Amino acid sequence: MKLELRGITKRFGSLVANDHIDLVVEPGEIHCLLGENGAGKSTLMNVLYGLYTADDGIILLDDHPQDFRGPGDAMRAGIGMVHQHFMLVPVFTVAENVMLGHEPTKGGGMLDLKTARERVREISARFGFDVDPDAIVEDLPVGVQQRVEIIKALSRDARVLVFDEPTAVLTPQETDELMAIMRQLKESGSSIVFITHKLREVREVADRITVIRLGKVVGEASPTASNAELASMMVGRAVELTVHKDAPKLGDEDLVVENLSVIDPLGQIVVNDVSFSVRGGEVLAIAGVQGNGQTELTEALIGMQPQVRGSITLGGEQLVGRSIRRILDEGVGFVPEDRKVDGLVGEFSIAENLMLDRANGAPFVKGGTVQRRQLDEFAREKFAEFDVRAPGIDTPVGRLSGGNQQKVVLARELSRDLALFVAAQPTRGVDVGSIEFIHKRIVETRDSGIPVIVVSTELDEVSALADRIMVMYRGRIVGIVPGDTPRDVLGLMMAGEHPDGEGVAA
Amino acid sequence: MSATVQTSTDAVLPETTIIRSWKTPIALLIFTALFAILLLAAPRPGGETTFRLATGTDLFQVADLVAPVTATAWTCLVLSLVLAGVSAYFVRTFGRSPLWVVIVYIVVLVVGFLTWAAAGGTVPVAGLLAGSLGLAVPLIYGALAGVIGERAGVVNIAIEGQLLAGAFTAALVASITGAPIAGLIAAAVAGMLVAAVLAAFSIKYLVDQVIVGVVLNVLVAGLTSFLFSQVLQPNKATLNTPPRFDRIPIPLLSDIPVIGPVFFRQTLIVYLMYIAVVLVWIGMFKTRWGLRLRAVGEHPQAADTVGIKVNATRFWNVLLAGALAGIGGTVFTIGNGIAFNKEMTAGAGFIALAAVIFGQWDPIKATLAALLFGFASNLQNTLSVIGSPVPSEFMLMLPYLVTIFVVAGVVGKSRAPAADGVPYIKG
Amino acid sequence: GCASAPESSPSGSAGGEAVSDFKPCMVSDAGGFEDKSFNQLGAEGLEAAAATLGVESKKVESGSESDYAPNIQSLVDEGCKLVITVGFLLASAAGEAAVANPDVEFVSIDDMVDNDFDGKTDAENIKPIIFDTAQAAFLAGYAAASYSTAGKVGTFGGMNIPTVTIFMDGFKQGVEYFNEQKGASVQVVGWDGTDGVFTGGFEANQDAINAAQGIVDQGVDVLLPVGGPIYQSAASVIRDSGREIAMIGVDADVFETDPSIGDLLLTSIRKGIDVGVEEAVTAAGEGNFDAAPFVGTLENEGVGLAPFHDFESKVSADLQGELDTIKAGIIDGSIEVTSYLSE
Amino acid sequence: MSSPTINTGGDKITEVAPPSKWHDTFVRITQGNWLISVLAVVLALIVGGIMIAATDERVQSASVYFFARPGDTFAAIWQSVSGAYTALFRGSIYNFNAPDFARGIRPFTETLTFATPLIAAGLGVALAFRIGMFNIGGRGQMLMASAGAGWIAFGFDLPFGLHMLLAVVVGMLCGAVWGGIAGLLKARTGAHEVIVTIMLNYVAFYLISWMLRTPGLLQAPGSSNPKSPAMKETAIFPGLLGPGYNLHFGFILVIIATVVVWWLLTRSSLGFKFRAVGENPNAARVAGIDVKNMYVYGMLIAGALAGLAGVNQVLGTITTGFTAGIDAGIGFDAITVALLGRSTPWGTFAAGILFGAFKAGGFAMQAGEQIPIEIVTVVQSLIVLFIAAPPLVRTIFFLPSPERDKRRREKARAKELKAEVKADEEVTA
Ligand SMILES: Nc1ncnc2c1ncn2[C@@H]1O[C@H](COP(=O)(O)OP(=O)(O)OP(=O)(O)O)[C@@H](O)[C@H]1O
Ligand SMILES: Nc1ncnc2c1ncn2[C@@H]1O[C@H](COP(=O)(O)OP(=O)(O)OP(=O)(O)O)[C@@H](O)[C@H]1O
Ligand SMILES: [Mg+2]
Ligand SMILES: [Mg+2]
Repeated sequence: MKLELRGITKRFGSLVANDHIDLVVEPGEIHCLLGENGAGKSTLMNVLYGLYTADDGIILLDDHPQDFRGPGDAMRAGIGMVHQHFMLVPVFTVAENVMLGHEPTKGGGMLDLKTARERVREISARFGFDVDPDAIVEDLPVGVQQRVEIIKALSRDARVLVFDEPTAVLTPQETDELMAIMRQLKESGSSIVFITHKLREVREVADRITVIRLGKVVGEASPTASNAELASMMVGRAVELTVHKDAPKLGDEDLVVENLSVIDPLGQIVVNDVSFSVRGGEVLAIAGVQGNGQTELTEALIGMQPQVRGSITLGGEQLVGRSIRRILDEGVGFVPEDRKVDGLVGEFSIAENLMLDRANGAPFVKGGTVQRRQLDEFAREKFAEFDVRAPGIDTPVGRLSGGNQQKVVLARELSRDLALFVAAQPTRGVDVGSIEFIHKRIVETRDSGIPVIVVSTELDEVSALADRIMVMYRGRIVGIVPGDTPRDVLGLMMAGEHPDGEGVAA
Repeated sequence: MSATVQTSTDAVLPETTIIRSWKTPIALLIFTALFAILLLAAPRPGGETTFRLATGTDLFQVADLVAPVTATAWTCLVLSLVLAGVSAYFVRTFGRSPLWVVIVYIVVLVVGFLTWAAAGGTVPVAGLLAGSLGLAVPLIYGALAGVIGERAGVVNIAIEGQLLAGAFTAALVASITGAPIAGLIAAAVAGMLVAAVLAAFSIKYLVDQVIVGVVLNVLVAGLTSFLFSQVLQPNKATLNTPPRFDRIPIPLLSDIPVIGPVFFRQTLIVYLMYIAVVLVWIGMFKTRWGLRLRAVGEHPQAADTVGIKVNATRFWNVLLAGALAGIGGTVFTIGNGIAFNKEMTAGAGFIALAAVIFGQWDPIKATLAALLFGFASNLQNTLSVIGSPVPSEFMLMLPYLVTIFVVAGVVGKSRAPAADGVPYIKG
Repeated sequence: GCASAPESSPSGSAGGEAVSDFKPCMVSDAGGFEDKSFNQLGAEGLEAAAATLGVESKKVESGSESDYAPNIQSLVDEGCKLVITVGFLLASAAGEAAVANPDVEFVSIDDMVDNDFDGKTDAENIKPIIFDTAQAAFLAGYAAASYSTAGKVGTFGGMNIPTVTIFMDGFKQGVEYFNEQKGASVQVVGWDGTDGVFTGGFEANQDAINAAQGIVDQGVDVLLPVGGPIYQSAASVIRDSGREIAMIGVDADVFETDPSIGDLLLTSIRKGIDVGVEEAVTAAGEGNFDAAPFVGTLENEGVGLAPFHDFESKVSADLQGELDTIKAGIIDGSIEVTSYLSE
Repeated sequence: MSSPTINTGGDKITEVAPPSKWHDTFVRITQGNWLISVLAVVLALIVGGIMIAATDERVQSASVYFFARPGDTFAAIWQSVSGAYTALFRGSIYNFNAPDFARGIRPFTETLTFATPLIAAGLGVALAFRIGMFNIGGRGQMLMASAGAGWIAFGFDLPFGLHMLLAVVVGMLCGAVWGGIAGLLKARTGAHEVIVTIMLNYVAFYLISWMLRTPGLLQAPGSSNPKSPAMKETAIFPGLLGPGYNLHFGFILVIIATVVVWWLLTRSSLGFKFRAVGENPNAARVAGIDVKNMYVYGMLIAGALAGLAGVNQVLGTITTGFTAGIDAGIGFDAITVALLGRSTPWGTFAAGILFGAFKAGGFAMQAGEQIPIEIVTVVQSLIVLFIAAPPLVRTIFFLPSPERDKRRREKARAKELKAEVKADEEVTA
């Protein structure tokens, strides 16, 4: 099916998120949309999908203008979308999620679960997925959830498929699988719009590339364009894509983790008997497929996990059993995986968020009173230093884009006296420009002699930052390998295979 | 090209271990200890307690159960100790104590306590149960309304107002028409009207649902009281002398000993309630209606992206909930043939709200929670009739204290629908 | 409305023009004037007196106890010459207002307004009207015991407060007197002299139904519900039980005020609030206000037992005679009835 | 403009109130929204007027012959409604029938007197809102505080000042404990504070009822009524304006309380943590804030504030002894007050005065015009509803509204689009 967007304009108040955007996607084409955070990609796709009503412009499918009142219309017209943030009901089963909105029923509105399961199995079989229709979605790993989204779109015979940043949460293998699926779909004549920040992927699958900046189409690029070319087109300036870092100046074994296990509220052992250590001045990157215990491991380090066995010592001090407050006071800096949920108070201003974990005493609190003057001064300083793009330090953090929110978190954590720095997915969903900045700051931290732990599902990031790489699988350490270990070896380790010769040494 | 990549869903499921929560056995042990102290501090030697199982009108007269006080009480104490042990055993081996242990424990302890408290007297078991059900009926309707609303993502604090509007309208319409059934229908409509205001303000105007709910309660209380003193009272005979629903014994079922008269010699309102509970449960978990209802309450955006009209779905379900709560209000007036009076629901809506949370947003569990509250209230009453050694005010506190203990000790945290109380704004 | 207009447009304010500037007013307690109990009776007394005097009267309801003083104050501001406060809860507010407004006359119902506990009413311009209801309840207790074939009679109240329990006290003593006289052993369920069955409020609600049910389940065949409209709940339970259970009304002759349950009423314990108020208001209106406390007793007909009405044929033939004897005994003091008033 | 959102579910409680800034409130009141607020009040008064007129006997009897002489009906309506609202004004702001200014302004002092406990309890609810908790337990907290303060005030002989101070402190402590129970249970066991506070209201009521009828506890000696003795002079709040006025020292305490709560929420580190927990408990926890302790501290303070309302009742408003009805429904009114005040301290203060005015005026309306006091409740709740929904008010008064403009634009666009679709179809056909 041919898709054409003509002069789409969408405003949010005074902000023009989409400014007369034209886009043509031919049948059987994978069309990539590139652009910085906030460029307007998701907005455009939401207009296409009927979630937003455009202020101007028109959508044509096979040259017929469409009038979408809601996603229902779009779906009926053959548009399917895999959203940036999954649109799955976490407490429903796979089959329930897939059937939602067009449920097969027996008499009296009773759900026909059998038919729904069949449908899931049938589509799964077609693409070689192994998805249990009766599994509860929230129990599934992200990669599988993504498949459920795809099954959902396909179960309605979508002929135009939109993938909005689907790979942000996938492992390299899963990404490869997804791209294989996209090719398969393309061969069956579907048109595909693919949004991603990862240039490698773009060059791998795209037939055509459209770059959007500040709500406008800034041009088309060919899949053969270099990373640097694409990046500069997106950002509007040249971007440094590799991180410069010198050989580590190793210090003492500051952080020692021994026989650490973490048990989740359901009684599952999510981190299983893990031992490792990190020296001052080195970056230990923890790689692994999402959901293999990395998150819980970092949370255990900061004291967020209630059920922890084993020992964590930082400079000789035992951290297990201490409150988060005490651990923070020991000098642990922490960038949580989900900044909106765990890192920031959306309604608080940038300044207030910068003092969030220092609300007890100096420098911001004296005699139980918040020292506004000190705080504002500090905030203005960090605002400039971390190049936060916002109207001012009084802007509520919830109004910032992801990249800028992440900068606020980093600014807060890196401005304390640190003995350990832990960053989980520091650049997830962040655009290239900001990634560059964040990586630089992490390396600076390491160079100042602080042990750094970076958790990332992004192999590019892992390779760029790590002095050593620790790969986790099903809660255990598969191995700890040097930072320059090749991608394919890491990929195998992430699937749980011990690389020959490289044991659990180092 | 090979696109067949196998991803096993269970491949990444981690090993499990047991985390034990000792809260339940500890709570049970504490109650057992309290009971033991009671028995030791105020023994009632020699007496007998009669449990009257039959009511006067039963077809099959079941003989009374006569229990020697000391022996029975101590047996129950030992049993409750054993049950606390069983609970501890379950926690040790499986990590948690099953619900049935708690239920059996409660029954044992209540029997023991009743035997002790009523020494020398008679405990009318059927009356005790019937009274519990009677007190629970409006709570159950209210709780169902709360469950439906919150499952759809709308917090319904206005249950109290809906009950009150139902009670008022039922009395008024039934008095005018002389037909209780007309009152029932009118009450449903009145409940829906209140719900419509809730829905309109919270869904259309995005006013905070809690604000609207709280304010609606005040508004309905004010309106009904105003109309009561200005309109109903001066014309008492024509406007506020509601007829009552007759009790309809269900053939056969009503002849079952003990349970029959309690559950199946009831008014239409109660039978409708049985149906409502079952229908809401089936509807919520087995039908398209329920799937969509839960979807808009859990993840409205996801529902929107598959073409479900989130706000319309919420609107109509809030209305449905209002109708149920309105019907619940009829219990206060035409259910018993009592004239309407100012603020006569006396906080039942809030108790129903508590039952919703206590019942973890599940229609059946919320019903059980409401029944538990009804039982505790009526136990209080039965004990004060029998003449218990405790001052009446402390007896009157009993249901509320029991609720606090249960919520704090047994239930604890529970998870609300994810989008409960969050308005859905489309871009 | 397409009726024709009246000849002359209604003049001035509603109702007839007041002939004098005497304005009697009344403040209720939180029960409100439609409680089918003492507030209502008080209001009826007020209206009767106002009609007799041909003056305008005013009534205001209180929602809670912080309303009492402001309500009294606003009535004084409205130019009321006599303010009647209904219920012991208003006593202290009435006492204070009486001291502050010596030119306004006050009537306090159900309380002596002795806030300083010196045994005397606090102000010269306040007239307490109280009722030794236990005397009438004594008769009711005797009648109930005599009527009962089950050997068990029951009572329950709205709240454990003296104006409620005075009924229960008298009732219990009456039953005990019957037992003494006849060598019977009729039991009282629901009141042991200090504590008993209470619904926790004065609403006719499920709590009241359950309280009544609990007592009915004990096998009583006479039931005395004390407090406002809770008798409706009791009536509902009695009808449901399908048994022959008689009920006793309180405050007014309920047979008259609520005929719908007339067939259940053995009798009623009358508390002549209406009469007391009417007399006090009329006297004051005629310029004869006196502050001497009025204590309603059997002797002055301030309290009494209503007729048996429908139950005339069901009670024993001698009963009325025995009751008359007892009444005389109570009046001459040979039979002692104790209550909080006699302590 | 956002308002607190409470989720009754589990412990997942979110609050989306703006950072409380006096400045913000001030701007909100003086600009943008003042018109909506005024119109909301007007609208609520109109609805109230309709109810008054509809149930007025004069109006009813005149409307019987409406078509014969409609003037009568209108006159009657005017008479009943204007009479009612004049009485409301006379009772709450200024009594122009009074002989002199001193007496004429008395109603306004009454308004402030009634506002006093409403503000205190309203602050208790508002503070809890800001921590993401819904404190329905004002009634219980007030009752316990009244009992505590009353017991000190009638049971001890202490010098003036000290006696009062001790009574206030003990009363607030009792309220704090009662609120703290709910906070503690929430923190330690996860029990939902909505359930617990509702239940504790009843427990407090029966507990106080029992103490009031038990000699040696709270019952007045020598009396058998369930009522406490009068408070001793040394403990009673002194009047602020001398004899003839009821306004007492409690009002000063409440102003202080408002300032303290304002300072607490906007300037203090504790308040910062409270708000962080209220807005995003997860992030607060990760930032090392002890969320559970915040729940406990928050409910302790909220309970103390509600307690201050209870103390006001026994030491200021009803000093002649109290019963179990001493809370006078203020604990529930406080919720509406806090909501109307958008959970900010000064907003609550202003809302409390508005409600105090309605309360004071309600008496005059009832005494003068025989209009049931419930009409005030109706008008009050309508005000809150209307203020919360500016689009509705705009629609009713035909004011320009962004929402309507947007709808219009959308409609126009839809039309355009249809035309285009049609044209296109003609082309392809
Ligand atoms: N709901 C909204 N309300 C107001 N403004 C919005 C809204 N959604 C998006 N915007 C604005 O539209 C712009 C485009 O946002 P959009 O989400 O489309 O960006 P994007 O290109 O998808 O970015 P990302 O790479 O981060 O996903 C944003 O900069 C933002 O300012
Ligand atoms: N209510 C709002 N008002 C104004 N701008 C908004 C609003 N909500 C979102 N935005 C804007 O939308 C943009 C994208 O927001 P979104 O919620 O998509 O963040 P995100 O997808 O997590 O960010 P990122 O894609 O950068 O990781 C941001 O630039 C933000 O400024
Ligand atoms: Mg985005
Ligand atoms: Mg996007």
